[in-house]
Amino acid sequence: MNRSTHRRARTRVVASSSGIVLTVLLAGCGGSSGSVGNGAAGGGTTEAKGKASADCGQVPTIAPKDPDGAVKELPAELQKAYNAYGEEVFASAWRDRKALGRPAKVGFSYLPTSNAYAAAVVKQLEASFAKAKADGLVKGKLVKRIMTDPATMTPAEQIRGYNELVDSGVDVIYVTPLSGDAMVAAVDAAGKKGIVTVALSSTIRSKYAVNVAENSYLNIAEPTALVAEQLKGKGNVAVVRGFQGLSAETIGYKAVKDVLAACPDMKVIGEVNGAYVPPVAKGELLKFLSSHPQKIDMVAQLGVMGSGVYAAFESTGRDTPKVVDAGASASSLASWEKLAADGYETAGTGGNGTQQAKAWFDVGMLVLQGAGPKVGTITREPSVITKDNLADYLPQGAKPSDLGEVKDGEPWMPEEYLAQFFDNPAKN
Amino acid sequence: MSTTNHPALTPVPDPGPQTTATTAPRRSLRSLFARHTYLFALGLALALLVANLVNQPNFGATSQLANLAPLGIAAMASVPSIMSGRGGIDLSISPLMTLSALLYATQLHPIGLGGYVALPVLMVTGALVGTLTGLLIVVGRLQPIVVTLAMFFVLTGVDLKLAPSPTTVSGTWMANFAGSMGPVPGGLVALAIPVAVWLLITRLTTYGSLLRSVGGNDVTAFTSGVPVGAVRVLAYAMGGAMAAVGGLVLIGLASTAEAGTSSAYTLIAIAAVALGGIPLQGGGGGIANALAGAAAIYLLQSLLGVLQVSQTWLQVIYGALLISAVLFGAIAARELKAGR
Amino acid sequence: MATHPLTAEPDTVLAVDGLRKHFGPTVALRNAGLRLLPGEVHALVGENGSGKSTLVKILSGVHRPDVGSMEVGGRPFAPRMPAQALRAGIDTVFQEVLGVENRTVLDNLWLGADGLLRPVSRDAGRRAKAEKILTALLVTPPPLDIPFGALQLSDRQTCCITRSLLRDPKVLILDEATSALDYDTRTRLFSLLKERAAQGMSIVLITHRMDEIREIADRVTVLRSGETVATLDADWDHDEMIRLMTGGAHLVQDTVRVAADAADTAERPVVQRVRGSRLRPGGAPCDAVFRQGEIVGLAGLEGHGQDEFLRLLLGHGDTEGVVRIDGDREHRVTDPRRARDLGIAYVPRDRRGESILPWFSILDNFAIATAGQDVRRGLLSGRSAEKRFGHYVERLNIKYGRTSDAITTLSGGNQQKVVIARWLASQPKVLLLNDPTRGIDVGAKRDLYRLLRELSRLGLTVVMLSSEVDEHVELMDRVLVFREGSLAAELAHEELSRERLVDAFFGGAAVTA
Amino acid sequence: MMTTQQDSLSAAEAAPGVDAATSGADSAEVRPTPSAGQWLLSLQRRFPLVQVLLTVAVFAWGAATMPGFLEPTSIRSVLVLCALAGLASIGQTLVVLIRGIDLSLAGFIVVGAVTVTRFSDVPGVPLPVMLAVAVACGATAGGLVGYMCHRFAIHPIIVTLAAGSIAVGVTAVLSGGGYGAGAPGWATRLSSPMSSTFGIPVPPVVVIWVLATAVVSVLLHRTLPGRRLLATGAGPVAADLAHISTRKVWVTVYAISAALAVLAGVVLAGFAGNVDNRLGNPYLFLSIAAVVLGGTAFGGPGSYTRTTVGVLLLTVVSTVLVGMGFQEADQQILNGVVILAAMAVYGRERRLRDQV
Repeated sequence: MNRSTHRRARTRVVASSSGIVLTVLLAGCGGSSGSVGNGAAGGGTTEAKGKASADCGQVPTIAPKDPDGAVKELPAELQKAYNAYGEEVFASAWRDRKALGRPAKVGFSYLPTSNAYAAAVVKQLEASFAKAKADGLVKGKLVKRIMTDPATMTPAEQIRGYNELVDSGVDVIYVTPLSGDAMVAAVDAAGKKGIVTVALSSTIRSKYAVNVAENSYLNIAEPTALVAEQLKGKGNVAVVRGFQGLSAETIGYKAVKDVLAACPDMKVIGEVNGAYVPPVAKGELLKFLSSHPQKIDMVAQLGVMGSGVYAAFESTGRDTPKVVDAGASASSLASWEKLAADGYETAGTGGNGTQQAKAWFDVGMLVLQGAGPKVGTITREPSVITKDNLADYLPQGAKPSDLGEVKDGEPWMPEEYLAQFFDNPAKN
Repeated sequence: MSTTNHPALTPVPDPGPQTTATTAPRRSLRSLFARHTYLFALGLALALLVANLVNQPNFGATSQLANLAPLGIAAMASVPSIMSGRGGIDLSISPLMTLSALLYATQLHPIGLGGYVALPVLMVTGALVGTLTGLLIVVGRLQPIVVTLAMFFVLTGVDLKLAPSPTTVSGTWMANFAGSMGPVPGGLVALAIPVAVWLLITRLTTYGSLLRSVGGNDVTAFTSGVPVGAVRVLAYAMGGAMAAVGGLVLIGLASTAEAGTSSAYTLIAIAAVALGGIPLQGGGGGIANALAGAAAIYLLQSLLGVLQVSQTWLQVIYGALLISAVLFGAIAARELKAGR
Repeated sequence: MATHPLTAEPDTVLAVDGLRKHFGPTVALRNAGLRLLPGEVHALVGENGSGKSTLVKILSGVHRPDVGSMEVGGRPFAPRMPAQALRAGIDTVFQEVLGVENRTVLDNLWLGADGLLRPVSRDAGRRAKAEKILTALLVTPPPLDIPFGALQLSDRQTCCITRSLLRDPKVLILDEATSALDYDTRTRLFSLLKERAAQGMSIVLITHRMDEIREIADRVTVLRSGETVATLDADWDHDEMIRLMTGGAHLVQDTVRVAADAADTAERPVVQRVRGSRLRPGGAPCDAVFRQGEIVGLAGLEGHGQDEFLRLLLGHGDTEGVVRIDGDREHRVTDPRRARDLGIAYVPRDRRGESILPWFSILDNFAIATAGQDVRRGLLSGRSAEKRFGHYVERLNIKYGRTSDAITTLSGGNQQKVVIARWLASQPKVLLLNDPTRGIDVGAKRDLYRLLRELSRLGLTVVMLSSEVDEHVELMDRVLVFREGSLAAELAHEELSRERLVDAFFGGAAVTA
Repeated sequence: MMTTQQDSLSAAEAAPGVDAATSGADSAEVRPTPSAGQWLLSLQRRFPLVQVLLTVAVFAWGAATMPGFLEPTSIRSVLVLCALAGLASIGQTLVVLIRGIDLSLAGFIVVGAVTVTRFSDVPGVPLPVMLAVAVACGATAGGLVGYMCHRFAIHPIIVTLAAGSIAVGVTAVLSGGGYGAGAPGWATRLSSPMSSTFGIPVPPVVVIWVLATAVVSVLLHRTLPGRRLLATGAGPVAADLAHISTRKVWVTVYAISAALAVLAGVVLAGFAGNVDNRLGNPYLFLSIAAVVLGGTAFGGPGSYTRTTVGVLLLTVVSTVLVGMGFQEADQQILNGVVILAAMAVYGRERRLRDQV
């Protein structure tokens, strides 16, 4: 596994953006929360399956929850992507759906965009829609619903907008859910009316939903494992948690725990709450550091807070530990690169909204054309950023203060990759 | 706001009160508005409703009612404390709603109290929390905003402890709130419960009159032998009980309970109450005001959604409309005062 | 005329002995006692500040005594809150008219009659009972369903009394509750009270009106600075009463009292004039002049227009005809700010609400209106303020600990002095005072009178609204009497007497201005 | 809401004195000097004794139990956090002192932050000018809010709520929804614990904060405008009768509050490095909590120094909690408890019986 990780890191230059990025960045908004994917009775869903059985620096192998055996049908290579997947993976209700045979009416339910990633997603979706319209795949205008008041942003609020879309008679609804679970009932209802729901980044556990999502577990586990390996399984670890109350956060936290469980010599000396907001992470870390003078070798942050972590250490003048840069941003990579000069190395995962939104839209179109999705959740192995491929993600002249996303790198779920998840993609 | 009205400078009650005093109040529109302060918000809400219906042919009353419920209930729950006067206000309503949702999802549902049984249980719990708040304010003689702010923090923390991550409780009885119960929309039922509580206590018992009197002039009430402290505590208790219902509606709508929603309704609920025309210095108004105000805000949000306002402009327009609504309300109110 | 020793009588309804009560630094009651017989109307008299109200508040359960015993019908009585006093059958109508303005008259009448969470009694009986009493008291009883706030003062007061009568208490306490009543209502009330007394209700009546006491009281208990000095039978003698109340001396000592003779004042230049201004829409226009260095009183039953008149001088309302005359120049007083610039200062009535800044220090309260004078190099100089304050401390004889203490540590009288000092500091030509001696102790009153006299001698014109007849009789050079919203009479000093004044209040043969 | 609060602090024992007097008590006798307890109370009324003691105690505990708690860097970074919170709650303090409340804080913080990140390099417009414009706009908006609240007797809670949302919206519109480049270096250096000010080994932001505290305190307590502000809070009617234009005060205070929030936004942007529209959120409740905890009552008495102490207490407590590995939930709960505890010591209202 160890070697394979390396190979993958070398051979595949894959950009991946953690699913949590979108949801949680929005979720933090207005102090309101969302939840990604599962969380049945207290989250931590992967606990059910076998315990982490791996050496230090390796990602444990945990069979996904596959009630319909849908994953089993997939080619072995694809199955790897479902390792330790947080939520159940259902078979899709749309497998036998006939082609729509006419231009589709499209609905789009999203959250107030408060960052570059979310903005990019919206922008790309509109672009894809325009293109599809030119190709005669869709008609009319993109019917949008967004929460008016970020302060009262609750799952209930989004469901209301979603239901309005359903009533407005669209054929497919693209949704970036605040809470995957909250949507289930609504999506089932819509599905029974024959309306397809395509969710990005967070998993709606309904067979009527086609989820295009990152694997929240691997997304944290793989870079963490790499860094642990770089440290030879020794050292002090600080964990920067995300917005607690989100199941993605719980899953990610579990991932860190599992990986470190295999490393007896790595000691978690403390945890702080970063709430997935870099400035918050920075502030909390400063508090933490002022009571923890000892050397810190690794900071495991649960996504998108890399820049905050770097900033905290830089501003206190302490030497920067290896930052697990899951959901890297231009800012965090720039900080990494600056340090790389004197042999600093770590690992992370990257990606941006544009490429995700593109794949996302395509999936929806495929389903409408009766391509027959084999499985209700389409995911992929997160791709890891190492010093070898750092350049592929780092935008030209990026500064640590930049807000931008990382560069594309290799396409995220390109058509041929997606094709493997459908019975008859040829139609497309 | 006491900062503006000015005993020494405002005109003395009125010149010939003898006349107004002896002749019954004129049944004019003006006096009608004066007596039913919620009419302004109601009118606003109706206008917005029409606008919505026009822009959204299939409005789906059932689901809309269900979606209105949480804000509506949060607003209603804020009413008793505000009416009780002396700066009464309850900032801890929103986290309390979430608390009841979480208690249901993490405690009651697992032990098989998933049905409507949970409703009374949680309402009592909510009432108890409210009572605690009330006691802190009355016995401790602390400013309500201070106490309830503290309670806000405490309850938010408790919520997080109860459910570190969202808890799913799909397909429970509470789901009916989102759908319909027999012929009746579930949302309507949800809204009806607090209303019922309010009406039962304030109409059938002397409490309603006492609450208004205490809010209007607690010194008078006190010297006339009204147990002012008890009245206040009970007000907060009522608020708590109502809030509990709101939490269950959230579950019904989202089939999850999450600590994250703790602060969602704190400010908007008070905004709704203010828009509904309830004087924040207490004594006046009623639950109808809160409902009307909440409906207005809800429909405003909904309309902006329907109109596909670009997200960048959304907040600007939303805020502007909110202000102008309150502004008109205030001016109308002052007009009426002048007219009386 | 015999003064009863306070010996317990067999059938006392209420027996109070040796009550003592202090608030912070001030002592309200030293040794107060009272014996109340069934079916008697018992007057409780004493100067303002003699502790009457405090005694009443203890009886009604608002305050609790530090020491002393109270018995009702022979059983010990120690109410912790009004509710308990009411349950024991002791019902009080307080000095300040207490009503919930946003509730209907009916609700106010039955306020507190039923406890928390009792089923609403929809019985028409209540209506009937309320109407019965109201019609007994008022020629035109107000409809029961209009808001209390819509009532005029007299009617509000009547409602408060009705509220208590409805409960049919053992003991009914009226704390200056008749002050706001119009003449007619008062007589009706008294006959009703007599009736009730005959049925065995005991009534404690607190009033400043000797005539009222004469008219109705069976016995009179006199309080002086927190002590019960005597209980008199109905055949009391006026001077004796005054002596007991004041411990000798008249309110205004002769040393202070310099009867500015009419001739003298007539020549003095006019400093402010009102011509043809109406106090209320539809009211009769009123004219008046105010000369330099005279003290003019504004009198009348409460709510009869004197307040509006005072505010008119300050530049509120129909200021068309209001001018401030400075030598040969006339300036219209258009609004309060203009009034201030023209040297008109105003001391409001409600001290807590309108005058003092509760948590401000004594010094800051003094300086607030004139702080501009204390600015040194952009900063407020405490020393400068101290210096200015110094001028007034001994003139007003202000008693305080440190100027940095909160104003609320002072007694009402001294607070009032500070407020007056605040306005004197603005070097006014005309000083308007709105019932400045209301509820301040005798000592402070005397100081105040002395000061006003002195100031008037120095040429300051003082216009003072007062609800105390004696004040007018003994302090004022002239008194303007108001009735039903217009200037009804003007009495010069020499023709001033309680009788003339009270007479004028009720529109008797008035000497028209 | 808070407009009905009467001198809640001075009330405890002083108020009855007044009422005794107004209700006609004779102040002939004066009781012997007040007890030690009363003396402490009066001291507490002048100076946030309890809070200071609490802060010191908690800090000492932290120093005792945690290694490195006393190291310069540690103290510096804690101070930086204090300074940020402190600067953010100046406006809130002033507003509370006139019986108002300002929920638009978060919004205006974003305005300032976006200005410095997004519009720092607009061709032809130097940043200072840009900032001046932003501050001016903020002040105007704030002034408008104050005017509306006073003129139409609307409760500030809803107006400021809306104003904040508008502020964020407008910035989003102007910046085209994007969030631009990060904060310029100088802004970042302001709040970096390691940077020093003119050789003094203290981060500039802390120096700024200290200066601000001094300036605000002087302005508030030693100048005419400050006195007028306090009077407006202490007794609106009395202030009006003393020829203080309470409306002018309201407009000014809200304008200042907004302007300061914008400036705070600039500093926060520097701290955050990069900005999104949630930057201000944490500081809204924080500012209210700090003011309340400091012991400033609605309508006064109070001072910015009290808020400063409140900020120190909150920050030190949470630092220690983080150090001891407390989770968010516990921190929230303890926040509430601390506020209650501090207020329960002295933040009492007048008894009803004293108001008859």
